[in-house]
Amino acid sequence: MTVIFYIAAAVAIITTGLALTRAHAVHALLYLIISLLGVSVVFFVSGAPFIAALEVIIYAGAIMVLFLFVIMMLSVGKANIEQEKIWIKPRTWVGPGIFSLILLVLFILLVSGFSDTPINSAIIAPKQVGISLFSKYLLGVEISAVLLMAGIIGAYHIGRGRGKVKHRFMEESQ
Amino acid sequence: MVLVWLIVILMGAGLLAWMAGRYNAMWPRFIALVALLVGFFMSIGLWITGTPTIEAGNGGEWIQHFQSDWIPRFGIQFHLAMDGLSLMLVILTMFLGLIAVLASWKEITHRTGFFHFNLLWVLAGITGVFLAMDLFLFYFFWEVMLIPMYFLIGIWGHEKRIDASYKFFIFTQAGGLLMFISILALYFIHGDATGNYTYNYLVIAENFPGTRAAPWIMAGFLIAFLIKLPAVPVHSWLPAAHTQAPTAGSVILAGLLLKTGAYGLFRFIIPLFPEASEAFAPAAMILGIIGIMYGAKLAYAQTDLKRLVAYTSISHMGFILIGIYSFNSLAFQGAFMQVIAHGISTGALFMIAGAIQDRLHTRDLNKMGGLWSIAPRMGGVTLVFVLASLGLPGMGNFVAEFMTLVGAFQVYPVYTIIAAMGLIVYAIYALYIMQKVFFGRKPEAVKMKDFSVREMIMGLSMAAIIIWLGFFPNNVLRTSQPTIDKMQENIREYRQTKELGGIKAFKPDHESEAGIQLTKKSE
Amino acid sequence: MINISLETGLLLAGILFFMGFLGVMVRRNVIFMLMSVEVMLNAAGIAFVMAGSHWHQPDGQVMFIFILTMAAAEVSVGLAILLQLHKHYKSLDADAANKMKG
Amino acid sequence: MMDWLWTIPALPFAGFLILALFGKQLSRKVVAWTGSLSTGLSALITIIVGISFLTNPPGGHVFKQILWSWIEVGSFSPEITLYLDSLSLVFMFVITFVGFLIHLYSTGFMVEEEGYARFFSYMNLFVGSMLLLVMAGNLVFLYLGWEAVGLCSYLLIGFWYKNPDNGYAARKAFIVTRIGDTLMAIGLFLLFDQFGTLQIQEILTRFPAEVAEGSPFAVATAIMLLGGAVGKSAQLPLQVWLPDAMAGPSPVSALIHAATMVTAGVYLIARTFVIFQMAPVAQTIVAIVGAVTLLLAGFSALTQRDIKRVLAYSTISQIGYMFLALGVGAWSAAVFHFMTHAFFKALLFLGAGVVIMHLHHEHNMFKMGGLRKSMPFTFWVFLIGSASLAALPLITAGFYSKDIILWYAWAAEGSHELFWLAGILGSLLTAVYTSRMVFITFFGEIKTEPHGKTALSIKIPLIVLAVLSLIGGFINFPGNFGDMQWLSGFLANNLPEAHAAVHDKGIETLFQVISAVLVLLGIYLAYLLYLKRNVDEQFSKKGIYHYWFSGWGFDYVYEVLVIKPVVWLSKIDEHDFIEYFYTGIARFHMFWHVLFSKLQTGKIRWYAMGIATGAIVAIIVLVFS
Repeated sequence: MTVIFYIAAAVAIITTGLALTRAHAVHALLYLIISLLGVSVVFFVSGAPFIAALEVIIYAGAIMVLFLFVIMMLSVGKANIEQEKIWIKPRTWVGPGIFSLILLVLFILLVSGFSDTPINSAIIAPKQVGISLFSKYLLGVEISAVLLMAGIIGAYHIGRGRGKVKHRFMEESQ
Repeated sequence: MVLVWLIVILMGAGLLAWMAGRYNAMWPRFIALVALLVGFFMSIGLWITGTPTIEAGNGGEWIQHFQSDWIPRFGIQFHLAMDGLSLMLVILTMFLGLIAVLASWKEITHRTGFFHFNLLWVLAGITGVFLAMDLFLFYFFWEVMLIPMYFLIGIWGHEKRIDASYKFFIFTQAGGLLMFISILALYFIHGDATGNYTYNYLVIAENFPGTRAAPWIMAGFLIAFLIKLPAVPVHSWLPAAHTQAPTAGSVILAGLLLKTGAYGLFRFIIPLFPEASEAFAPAAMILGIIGIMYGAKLAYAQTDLKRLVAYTSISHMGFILIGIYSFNSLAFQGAFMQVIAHGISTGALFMIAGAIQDRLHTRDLNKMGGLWSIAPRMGGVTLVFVLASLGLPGMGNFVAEFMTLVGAFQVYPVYTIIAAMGLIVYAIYALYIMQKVFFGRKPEAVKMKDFSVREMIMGLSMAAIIIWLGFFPNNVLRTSQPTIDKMQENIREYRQTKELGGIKAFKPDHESEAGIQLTKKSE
Repeated sequence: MINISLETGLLLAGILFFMGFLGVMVRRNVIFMLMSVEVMLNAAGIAFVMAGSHWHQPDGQVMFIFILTMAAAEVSVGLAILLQLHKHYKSLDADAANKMKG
Repeated sequence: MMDWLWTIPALPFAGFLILALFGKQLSRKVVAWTGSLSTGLSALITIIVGISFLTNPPGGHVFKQILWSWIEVGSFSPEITLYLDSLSLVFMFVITFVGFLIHLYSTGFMVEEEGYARFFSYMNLFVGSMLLLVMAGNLVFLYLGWEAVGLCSYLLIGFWYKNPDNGYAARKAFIVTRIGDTLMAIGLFLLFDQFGTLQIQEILTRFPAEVAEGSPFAVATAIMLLGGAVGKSAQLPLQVWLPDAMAGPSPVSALIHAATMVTAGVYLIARTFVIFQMAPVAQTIVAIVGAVTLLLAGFSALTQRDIKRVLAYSTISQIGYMFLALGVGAWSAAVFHFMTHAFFKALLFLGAGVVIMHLHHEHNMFKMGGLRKSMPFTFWVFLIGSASLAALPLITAGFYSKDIILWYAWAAEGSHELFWLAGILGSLLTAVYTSRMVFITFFGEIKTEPHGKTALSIKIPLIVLAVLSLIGGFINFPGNFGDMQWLSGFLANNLPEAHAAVHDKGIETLFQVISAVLVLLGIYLAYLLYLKRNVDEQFSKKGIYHYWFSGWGFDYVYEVLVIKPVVWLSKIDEHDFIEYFYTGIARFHMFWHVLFSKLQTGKIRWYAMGIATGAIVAIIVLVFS
């Protein structure tokens, strides 16, 4: 099973890397879905089957599909892809790359020596998660509900986009 | 309960005026006038009925007292009390409020409702400051008087009003916040030591120990009060605000707002921190002298009439500082008298400056001159207050300054002599005003009307009061005497304990929740 | 079931996180930036789940669920803004919208 | 009758109030009546009170009337107390009586001026305040009168306010005297600090017991009081304001700047004589001030071209004599000279006023001349006044009062021969400049033709004053004339008598002869110099003459040493340098504001980089350090 973990992790990392370097948004999205599936496998083998399922259903399913819809609505054409290629010239990767690398190294230094003992990945059943969620974290659930509600209303309100006024605080300047 | 009414009437009338202003520009004026007249006569009534209490009282008997819970959880009470000191100041508030309303009768034509709302709320805040005996409530009123004043300057002021209002707000707010920190420090230090978490000033004053933090706590209060007073290095907001404010605003600023600083020194600094105050006294003397001389010097250099008068205020406030930090009852009384007399005389000068600006549309002294020939009534009234300002005997200001100097001389002779030199400089700038405005040749183009009946009533009533104060100051002095005696007593007590080598000890006082500690003590 | 340490799990989370971060910094297209943010959120989720497994506690998974919820809300609003951006500027360039006012 | 004392100052104040509040509405006639009647009644009551004081003296020759308690804080409790003794009675008499005459004169003199009511209200205010000054029972109350007369002086010098020069002169007068006033106030602080009271009599009785003679405290107090006196009485070094004060109308010069206010310093020193007795150093300084002033002012008077300025310098010089008398301990002699001086100097100013009025406001003597024929009445009264000023022997009041001063300057204990020398030289000078003034104005060829007639209301006061200038001295004859020193005797009830070290009547007579000869010599000298030859023309621009003409250059020195620096100081810092500090704070924050807002690019990627940098720094600092 350890091998499966490593394979899935490698797949996730590689596909993520590919996703972030694509010029074509749909391609990137597809790579990202694969990456998410890989992560889902990682979850599964490390004893969180419920989360693995959620990862597939919500992340790879719902959210990515939302992305897909939006990309389709924007009808990305050839010109955009050419533009995108100019934007992701290798030169632009240098600075941010160094920063990210430094941060990664620092992170590794922070984490190393944290705990060598293997994860004894006994399965934590959905039941346990559910009990915890609706007892100890009940307030968090409520807040999440409110957040989702706010997200829905916000998305609707902003996305509606009719007329000049986007918002009563944000009148068009011209 | 009367005390609550004093504040509520003003606040209520303010709201009413705001609403009435939507329908008619005249109504707010009348509402404000009536409310202030009611307040004025109520406070005069308190003076008449309270006089026996004052004269019978042997220190600290309240004329009126009101106490109820406000936010009991944090030990905050709605606690008002009035003694002779605050009584006189409340009367002054109401009187100058009337003057302010009358002075803006013709001047303010734009948004009168909101104007009078702000005016009345400033006055309510000032009244509250003079009456509050709960530190939190005090801070609350301190802020109440600040914000409407900001609007008064910012909306109805003259050409540079925005800058002036910001400056005013930032300075006073900075002081206010420092004071609030000090109030919290008092609250917690007192609470930790006695287990009684309260903002009640009387309880804290009774039990507050001489901790090592006392100088720092005092500094918070002191900076707030010195900014309001103002003392010289922190006076910078005053000329701007006074110059740019509308007439009513200037009258209230100079006549009342500055006096809250002086009142704070009387009420809080000296009784709460006798030791730290005594250590600070020489510095305060120097600040006072610098204020007197530097303010007068700057006044003489100005060409803007209102700015000139503003600097004279700084100068006169120096006497208050000197009086208070001399720690004897003569100087205390002198400083208190200065509060009253200066309130009236400078209020009047601003009223006149406003009237001139209203007529000539300029404050530039070089564009005036020879106005006596066309406005003798105005000239006569101005003469009275200019003379009051230079400390002519027979006016209230002389009584104040002379008493201050005589009192201070006993403690700090050298400083007093330097301060007395200020009297010479006063003559220079005061006569300069008369010369520039009323004497000399009149520019051909200058035409204006003399004082109207309304303005004459204001001018003459203020002149009468200032002269009355000059010849019969005893009426006022007698009213404030018990409070001053009490202060004097505190200082003496403190000095005795200090001589005995003891520090004022903690008293785990459970009775002090009642809050009327001073009365009890006096028995 | 598996024989890996928490360190390894966190390493995976870290790598993914910083790849996402790199994406945010490099890409100018708002869609890609949003995707990168998703990657970062997901990486954070991995860290939680790994930690939860390490200590045999469900809390890590609960946190993941919260993150998931948040991500969903964020994406919905983010995509709505993206649509408006596109309508307004006719472009998906994040740097075009740098005036900080409507 | 004594209980009516309070009405004496109250009447002029009532007049002032009526005129100040309703003056505009009243006709000129009513104004004139109100103004002069209030003073006249006050004079009448003074005389009645005086008679009753003389015939039926109250215990200790002192009468006190407490009106009300003024300020009461602890031991500081000055009352509004009127205090009547021989000293204040003499002053009151002069103030009200001469004051009334001058009011009467003004009703005619000012008749064509605008601000008629204003003039009379100020004059009434002055008389009232001056009365308070001399009647005050405590020093704070005295200080009130002291400042109030200064105010009236200011207002009346600047009466013709349209000319800025008058305003300048008025302000100069007020501010210069204010310097003295402040010194006096410091003296009061010292006294209160020591005695815990400011009751004059209490201080005077306790002073010798509680303060050692010549102690620093006594000297300091005396010097401070002297400072006040010097300012008010225009003595060295604060004399500069009086010549300029002539900008006011002539009755003002007569009343305030000759007869009464300027002698307030004399009154103060006489009133607090004990303090000066206890501080011999200070008393000697008083004498020195007097002697030096009388000479300097005498020389200045010799060169003036403006008739009123001659009189002004002469006033300074004559007050110098009074100070000299005070300084040598001849208290009553000073008071005597004050009284006669009030008569003849008021007369001279009023006479000069008539001349000026009839010559179209011409002040320059050299444009007058020959008025003896065209204005005989004025000439004669002016001549009487001049004779009295020059101390023409035997027949004039000035002779008697000056003679006593000169005698004590020689003979008093603790005096010095130089004082006498200064006095005798001064009397020569007085004779010369007085005669010069008369010769130039009234003799010689006619240069300007006078116009108009002199009203009766102007003539009456002149006649009365002329008579008093002649016979006013007969109430106090010198010691060698027999024992007829009524005024000194009366004053001796409240003031100590002068102690002469020399009691030889022969020497006294000798000195009288010397001074009489010198006076006649002075007149002859003036006749030679100014009538026969016109010396002024030859010297007018030269050296010391010019120096004298400008009052010994005091004005110039003060201009350079005091006024210029003060004005410079105030103008360089007009905008308050502290302001720059706060503006600086604002600028500082503005600078960083501009700088940091550059970072706010609006680019999200830029912010992400910022976060990365911040994270790196934070981790390195927090974890790996």
